[in-house]
Amino acid sequence: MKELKEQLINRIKAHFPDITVENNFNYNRFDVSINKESIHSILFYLKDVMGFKHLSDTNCVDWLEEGEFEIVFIVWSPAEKIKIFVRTRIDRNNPVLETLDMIWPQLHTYEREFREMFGIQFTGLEAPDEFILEDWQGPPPYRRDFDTAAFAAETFFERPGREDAEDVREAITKLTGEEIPEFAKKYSR
Amino acid sequence: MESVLYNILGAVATFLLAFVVGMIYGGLNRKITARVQNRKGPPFYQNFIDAMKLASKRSAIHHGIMQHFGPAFIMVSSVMSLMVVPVLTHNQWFPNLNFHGDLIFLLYIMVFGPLGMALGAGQTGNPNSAIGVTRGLSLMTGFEIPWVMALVALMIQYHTTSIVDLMNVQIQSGTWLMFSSPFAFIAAVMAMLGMFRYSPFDIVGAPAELASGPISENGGKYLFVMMSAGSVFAFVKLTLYVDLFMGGADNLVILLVKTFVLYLIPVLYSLTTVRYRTEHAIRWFWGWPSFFGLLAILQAVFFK
Amino acid sequence: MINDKNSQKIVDIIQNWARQHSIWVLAYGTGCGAIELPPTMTSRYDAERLGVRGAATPRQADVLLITGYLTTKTLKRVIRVYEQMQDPKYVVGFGSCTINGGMYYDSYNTIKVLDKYLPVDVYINGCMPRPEAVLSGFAKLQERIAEGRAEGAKKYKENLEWYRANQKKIIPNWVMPDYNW
Amino acid sequence: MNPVLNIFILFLGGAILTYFAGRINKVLQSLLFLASVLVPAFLFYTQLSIGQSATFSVDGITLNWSLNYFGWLFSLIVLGLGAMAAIYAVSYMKGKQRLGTFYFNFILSIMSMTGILLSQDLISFFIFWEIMTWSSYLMTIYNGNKVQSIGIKYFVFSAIGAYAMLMAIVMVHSITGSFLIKDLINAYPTMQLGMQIWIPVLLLTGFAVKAAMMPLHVWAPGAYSNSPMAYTSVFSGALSKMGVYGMTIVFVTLINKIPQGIWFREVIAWMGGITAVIGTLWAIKQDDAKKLLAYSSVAQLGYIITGIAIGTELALLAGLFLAVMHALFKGTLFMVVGAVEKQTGTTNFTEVSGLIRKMPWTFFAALLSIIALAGIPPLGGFVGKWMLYESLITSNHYLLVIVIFFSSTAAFLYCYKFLFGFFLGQEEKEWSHVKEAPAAMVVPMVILSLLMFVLGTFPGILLSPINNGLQALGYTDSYKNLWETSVILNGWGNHVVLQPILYYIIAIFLFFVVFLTLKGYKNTRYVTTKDISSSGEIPKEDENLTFSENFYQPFFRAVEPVMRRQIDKFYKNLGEGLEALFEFMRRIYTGNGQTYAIYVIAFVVIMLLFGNYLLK
Repeated sequence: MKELKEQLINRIKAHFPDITVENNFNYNRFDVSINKESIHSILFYLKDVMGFKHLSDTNCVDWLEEGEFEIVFIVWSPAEKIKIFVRTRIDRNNPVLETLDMIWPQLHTYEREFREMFGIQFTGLEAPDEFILEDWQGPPPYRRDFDTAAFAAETFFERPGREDAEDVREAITKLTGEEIPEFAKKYSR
Repeated sequence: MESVLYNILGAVATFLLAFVVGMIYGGLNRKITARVQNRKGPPFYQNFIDAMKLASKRSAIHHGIMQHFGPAFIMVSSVMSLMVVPVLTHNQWFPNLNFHGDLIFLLYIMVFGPLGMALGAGQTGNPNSAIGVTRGLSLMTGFEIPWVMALVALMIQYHTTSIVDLMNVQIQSGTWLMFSSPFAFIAAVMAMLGMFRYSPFDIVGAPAELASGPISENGGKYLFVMMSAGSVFAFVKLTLYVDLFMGGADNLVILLVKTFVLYLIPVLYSLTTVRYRTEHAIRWFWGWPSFFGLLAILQAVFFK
Repeated sequence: MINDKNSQKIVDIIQNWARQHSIWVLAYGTGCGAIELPPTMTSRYDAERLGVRGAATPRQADVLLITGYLTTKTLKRVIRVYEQMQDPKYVVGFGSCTINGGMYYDSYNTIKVLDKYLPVDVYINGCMPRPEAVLSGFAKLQERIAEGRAEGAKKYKENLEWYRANQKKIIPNWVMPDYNW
Repeated sequence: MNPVLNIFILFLGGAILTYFAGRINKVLQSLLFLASVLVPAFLFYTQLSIGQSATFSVDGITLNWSLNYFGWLFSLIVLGLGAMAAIYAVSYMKGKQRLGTFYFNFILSIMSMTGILLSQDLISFFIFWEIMTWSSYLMTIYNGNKVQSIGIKYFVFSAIGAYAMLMAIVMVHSITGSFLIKDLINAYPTMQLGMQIWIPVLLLTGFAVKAAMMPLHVWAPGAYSNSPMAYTSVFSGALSKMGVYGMTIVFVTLINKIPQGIWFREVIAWMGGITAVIGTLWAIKQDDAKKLLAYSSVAQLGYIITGIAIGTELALLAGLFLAVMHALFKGTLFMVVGAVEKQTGTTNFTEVSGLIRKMPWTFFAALLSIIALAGIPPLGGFVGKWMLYESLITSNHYLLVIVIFFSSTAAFLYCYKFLFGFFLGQEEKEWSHVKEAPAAMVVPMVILSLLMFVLGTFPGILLSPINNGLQALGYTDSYKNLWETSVILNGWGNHVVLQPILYYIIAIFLFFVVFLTLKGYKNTRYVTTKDISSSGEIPKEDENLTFSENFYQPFFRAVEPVMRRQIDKFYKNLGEGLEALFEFMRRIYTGNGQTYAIYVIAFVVIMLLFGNYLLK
């Protein structure tokens, strides 16, 4: 399998010399990182020429510290039984990418989700603004600088708990006369 | 004047009897289903509680005049067919309209209700209601064929279209028609499975995909009237079968025994089967039941 | 017809008895709790012996059973369904999520306290509550109905403005028809 | 002057005056139109008495017009429905083009139908028959669209019918030497067997075309749906009844007199039954209201033909009662479609829905006529259906009664589709501007539908004229004395008493409506059709949730094998075969491509050759 992966990497490198390859996996996978200008051409190349016909998944990672979003496309070749993670990074402050839904139509859905959840703008994506979140007015919620707990505390009512946060089960046993079962005792604080 | 009062009292008494018996049979159906499924099940009077609760709802909505009239149409159909079907053999108790209508009148007044309900369901604007109605009407074209074949066989064998006359035939000869015209009885009972709309022919209500179909927009008092009409109608159907095929009943106890035995057929059959698609149900009725209907007609023609 | 106070009381007792023993449940399977209902209804626990039965549409239902967490998106539908039900009607909150948010206490789109948005008659706690707990919840609801204390709908009608304000706070684009019964 | 002639002069003069009055004033034209339909109709019932006649002799041929009870019975359909449709037409045609043509042909149709009913000789019968065909043909192509497919179909079938009838008339004259119907009836039982068969066959072909019987029904749906609706109510309601009129005379006075007539009766009865089934199945499939009603007319005429063909007293009564009822409810239903078309501009079920609150009176008329059409008590349709079933069972037609019953059960499907498609379902924003039709259109509909209600409870009002009419044809009834105003009776002595049934229905209905209305009245609210329990979703204002596409899909999955378009295919193949033949003939002749004209001429030639062979 190693030879097959090397072969494939060489074939890709022949066309896209500026990629970074990570190939330290023991199983049928290797990773390819590329700049955002070439992402269309490499995906087209993988799909149409090299037979990576199947898009398994697409993810977005928020690298807050580095100020970048990373989008990962996982493609799979049914003939070679190899999957490739194709990564690209875009600027976090100006997250704009051209739409890719002409390569795999299912990317349309993923792009809408990224737009709503991370605020990445896809130029040329023809879809209504609202996708999953109805009437959403806050910042894109999957960004790591979005504090969900604070947002939730501010937006929704909270039911106040007891101040002391004691284990009340013993008090209850005293009241009702019930025994605490053996197995439950280990959960006592 | 006295006879009018007597008529009204008789009609009300018949209605109450049909209502109570129909409701209890509905409850027993639930109880039997539960026992077969190894459950305790609700009490046999559960349907009365449900009806009382529905009647005591404080608010109600309607989407227009036809939804308001729909339950009344169903009630007209149920009560009219109740008035035409003789409850007991000698008729001295509840004569009602027994001598004013015959079997073909009964066939037509019995479809009056479903059509009225369909109009009410149509006005709600709920697509589920309309789908349920189309299924129901399609199903009707299925089970009416064996049913009418069975009735025609009886009519031509005994040269009458009157229910009372058919009952008298059985009293005079001493043989129930289910024994002297067995094929007609089989066809009619198979059609009855469709008439009761229990599984596998519960394609009209279909709670899983149609959200109870035609009645999906009716609650409270509307549902109460529909439920009562359904109970009365169940009683009418059972009594009609008893009158036609099982020699009628001399008193209430015999009537209850006979109708209950008959009622067990659709109830127990429903427990063993799952739902058909509409087209399969229609084809089912055009298959063996209609074949038995045909045999019944042949028997009536050649072995008078 | 019946104006006399005592006879009204008798009528109320009978009606409440009927309501108590005939509970048609509209199970709004918003969250994971819906999976606890099949065992509740079937042979093992048999809720039908208490008169509890499924209803297909809100028009016919008495109890709105909210099984689990409510996102802001589903809250809108739940309110709609509740308003389509017919008086008298009851709400049962099912699981910790409806009480205080449960494991979703810090989620950005899940409400935490259901009774600020809809009048809850009975809460069933647990994550998940087992069928025994569900049955005991129904028994509690029946108790309250029999005593005439399960008047959530009345409360909702009287404090409609307060409920509306809370609901509109998290549903800014309010397009629903008015509550009119 | 002879009042019989007066009526025709008034009709004809009125038609011509109306045609030219349009150049002066539209209102005057409409008034003249109304006058020239209503005044002769009024004179018909006030001035004419039974037996009144006018006789002329033209070139040695005696023409005789006279009124008998049977013609008087059908005049109720022609003039009653004609008058209602005329009132309706004035309002319906407001703002349309070529009013003169419409009014002229309308009056001419009414006149020719009256003429047919009065004619006692075959020549004037045939002339009036042709005037009726031509005026209705011109109405069929009045809209100017689909002339090729619909107009020519109607024309060809009418021509087949007319030439068949002409053949029969020639044969009659060559045997009896007279054109009077009376002489034909007297001479018929003594004719040779060949003549005894061919004369009824040819006459029945002519009548069956107008009555749209099964193999000859192909023209009907197109022609009914393409005419202006105000005329279609007469076309389907009254004009097709002329076929029934002729058939009744042929059956009662000719076929029933010979022992071989039983074969005719069986064949025609079964053809009627098959017509009913096929028409019903096609009607269920239509998405256009006009087409639906047109196929339903074909089906209903199937019942009527079956009843008349069976030929027992009860069956004849059933057939004729159903004929009158069909005129009433189908006339009303076509008027309803016209009203909807005028107010919304479309007649397609998939486009219109939820008009009940906008057009309540139209809905009321539609509801009553649909109940009558479905044959549900207490409306008039039930009485006809009941008598038809009883007559079939008592005359040993066991399988036919199943066929008829299947057809009328399946009829519920299209009945519901009609009401649901237009009036029920979601109220759409697109149709929020629609208003009730003008009073001049609503009043005729409501009057006709109330008539159905009266006839459903007191059928005796209509049954005694039918009885008189049958006696006028020489039919002697056996149990006339047992008839009462609201009791219907079959041959075995079983009966339905309608009056108490009506009281019961009204009482129960009112009781439960009052119960539903009073109980907690304050808390019963009206909500819009957008407020439905659709899984908590809220349909938007412009969102249409009405279910109207592919309405009876499960039913058609079940009956698929029956539903192939066999008959149209047969005619198409026949036409193609003939066209190939004419292509060949065109090489011999000069190449004039009027294919259909040659088709007709070829038909005449064939018929003449065939007839000559028979005469020898």
